[in-house]
Amino acid sequence: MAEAAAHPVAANDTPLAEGLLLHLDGFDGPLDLLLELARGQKVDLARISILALVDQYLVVIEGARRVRLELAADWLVMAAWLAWLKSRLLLPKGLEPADEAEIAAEVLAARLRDLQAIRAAAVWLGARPQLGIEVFARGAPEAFAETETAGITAELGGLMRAYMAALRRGTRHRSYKPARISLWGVKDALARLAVLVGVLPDWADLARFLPESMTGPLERRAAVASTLIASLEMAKSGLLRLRQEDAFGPILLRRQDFGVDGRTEESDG
Amino acid sequence: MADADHIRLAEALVFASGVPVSDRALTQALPDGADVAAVMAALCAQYAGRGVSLVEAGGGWQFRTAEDLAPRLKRVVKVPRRLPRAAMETLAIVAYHQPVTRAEVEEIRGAALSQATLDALLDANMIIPRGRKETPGRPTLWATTPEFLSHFGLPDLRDLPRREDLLVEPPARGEEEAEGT
Amino acid sequence: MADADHIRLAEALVFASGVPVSDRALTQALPDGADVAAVMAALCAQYAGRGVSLVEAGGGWQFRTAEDLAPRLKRVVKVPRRLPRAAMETLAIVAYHQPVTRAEVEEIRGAALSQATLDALLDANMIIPRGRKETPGRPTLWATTPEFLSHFGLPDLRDLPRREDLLVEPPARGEEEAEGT
Repeated sequence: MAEAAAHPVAANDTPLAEGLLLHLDGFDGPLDLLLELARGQKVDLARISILALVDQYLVVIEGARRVRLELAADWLVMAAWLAWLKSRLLLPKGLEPADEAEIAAEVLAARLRDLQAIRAAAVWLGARPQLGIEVFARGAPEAFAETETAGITAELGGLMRAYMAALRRGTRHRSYKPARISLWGVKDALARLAVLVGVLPDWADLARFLPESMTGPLERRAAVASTLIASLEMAKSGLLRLRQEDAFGPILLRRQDFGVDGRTEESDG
Repeated sequence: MADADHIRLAEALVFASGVPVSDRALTQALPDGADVAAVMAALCAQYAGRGVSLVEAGGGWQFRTAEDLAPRLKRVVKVPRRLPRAAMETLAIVAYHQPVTRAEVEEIRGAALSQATLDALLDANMIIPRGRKETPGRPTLWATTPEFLSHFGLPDLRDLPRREDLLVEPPARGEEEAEGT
Repeated sequence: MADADHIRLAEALVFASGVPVSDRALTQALPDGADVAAVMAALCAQYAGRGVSLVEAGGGWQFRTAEDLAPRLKRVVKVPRRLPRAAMETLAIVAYHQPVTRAEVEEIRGAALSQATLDALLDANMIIPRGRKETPGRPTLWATTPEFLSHFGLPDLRDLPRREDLLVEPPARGEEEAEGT
């Protein structure tokens, strides 16, 4: 099947790195990839296996990271979230964290169905005969009335297009200065977390551990991703605990209760 | 029975116009008491099977070349490029969820809305700002334009397929990708 | 006898064309061996007595509203003026940056602002002088009128779409603001 060949990620073996990379670039973000993987399961979207989906996604991301270290932040955030989801889904049913995860999984499945519906709508629209492409209106319309000089025709869309055109032209004349990008790395995040977690007595939102000076959405997303990875790293070594109430909700963290001092050697310096 | 003179007048009016002609404009143009619906039905029937057909789209009536002639006309007439996949999906979201903010569009697609996509939709006059949402920051709300309906030959937004109907038969992925590229 | 299919294609071609379609163009568009003269004669006959007629003029074929109907259509179709592009851009800048001087508009647009453009906006009652800027030369400050709002269906200037919703990557903001002062 063409479908199977196009998606080696579903196989058990390590996927071909090169094909994979090309693949990742072809997706419009993590949700797009997830939907493609879900459709690969070839069942009704209402009955997909979220666990299998998580595994497939993590395999793809792991493979991609091996070839290309810097991966867009949103791919990693989704990977971290899915890893969390998986760990909870594996817990015995009836436990509170397991139920939380069930709900989160349902939310994810619903989002995939929404995206699927929109994609179908886009295909439906695209298949319709479009004016000026498949069907054509009168090429030489005849205007009968004498031009009404009092009124003008203009709508908001035209005004917006005009504004954007003007701004673009205006900025073209200025000399180009590449914006300096300084992204908050995992190392930075580890150092900062180590200091801050020790100070906080109770659960605190991950967002509170981000550096204060972040100028744009890109910097912010990068900081969220590296702080999340850093917190996962620290949770793994037992330095702190992580919690998330609902899907896409705030991620909470706290110092591990007993025994371990949250401070690390680096942070003392 | 629709009056032959009324049919001629309606035909001339719609034929002459570059944009769809509304029922209201037709009512104004036709003599008092003319049955616009009957006139347009008769005119539709007269053009059935011809090289040009009468369609109801975007809030009015418009003559358009017959759909089946598309491949042969395309060889002669220069046609613009179709909207890329990201733009079509964004347009579909706006069509179904309007009025909708950019953040909501991005949430549903799970991807950022690029400047190129926004520009393409604005340039094609498919979407338009429609007020602000009364939430912090008062983000702009987007809606589809009458040209959107006219472009895709839809009489009304209600003629978009229902979500349930869309999900019944998932379209073959292969075709979709071929189109998107 | 002309082929019905050829007649349909010729009909669609003449309809969609922005200029009269010559016999040569028709010969090229129709399948080899099609008798263009017979096709066009048949098409002419189909439109005889209708609201629209096929006429040969200006070096080719085109559809025209039947002459007897033209006077009756005149009352209905209205063609309001379109604002030229420069005027729309200027109006948009005044709307977003008001009160603003002419020099500032020119700076943002990256192009000179002609008196004709200003006059067009003044005539259309879209902009109005609103005081003077207390800088050397005391240049006039421009603002939009209440008519501007009602024309674009905006309850208030605050309902203009947010700048950041139009531009995913705003053009170097710091610079621009520094210059605006």
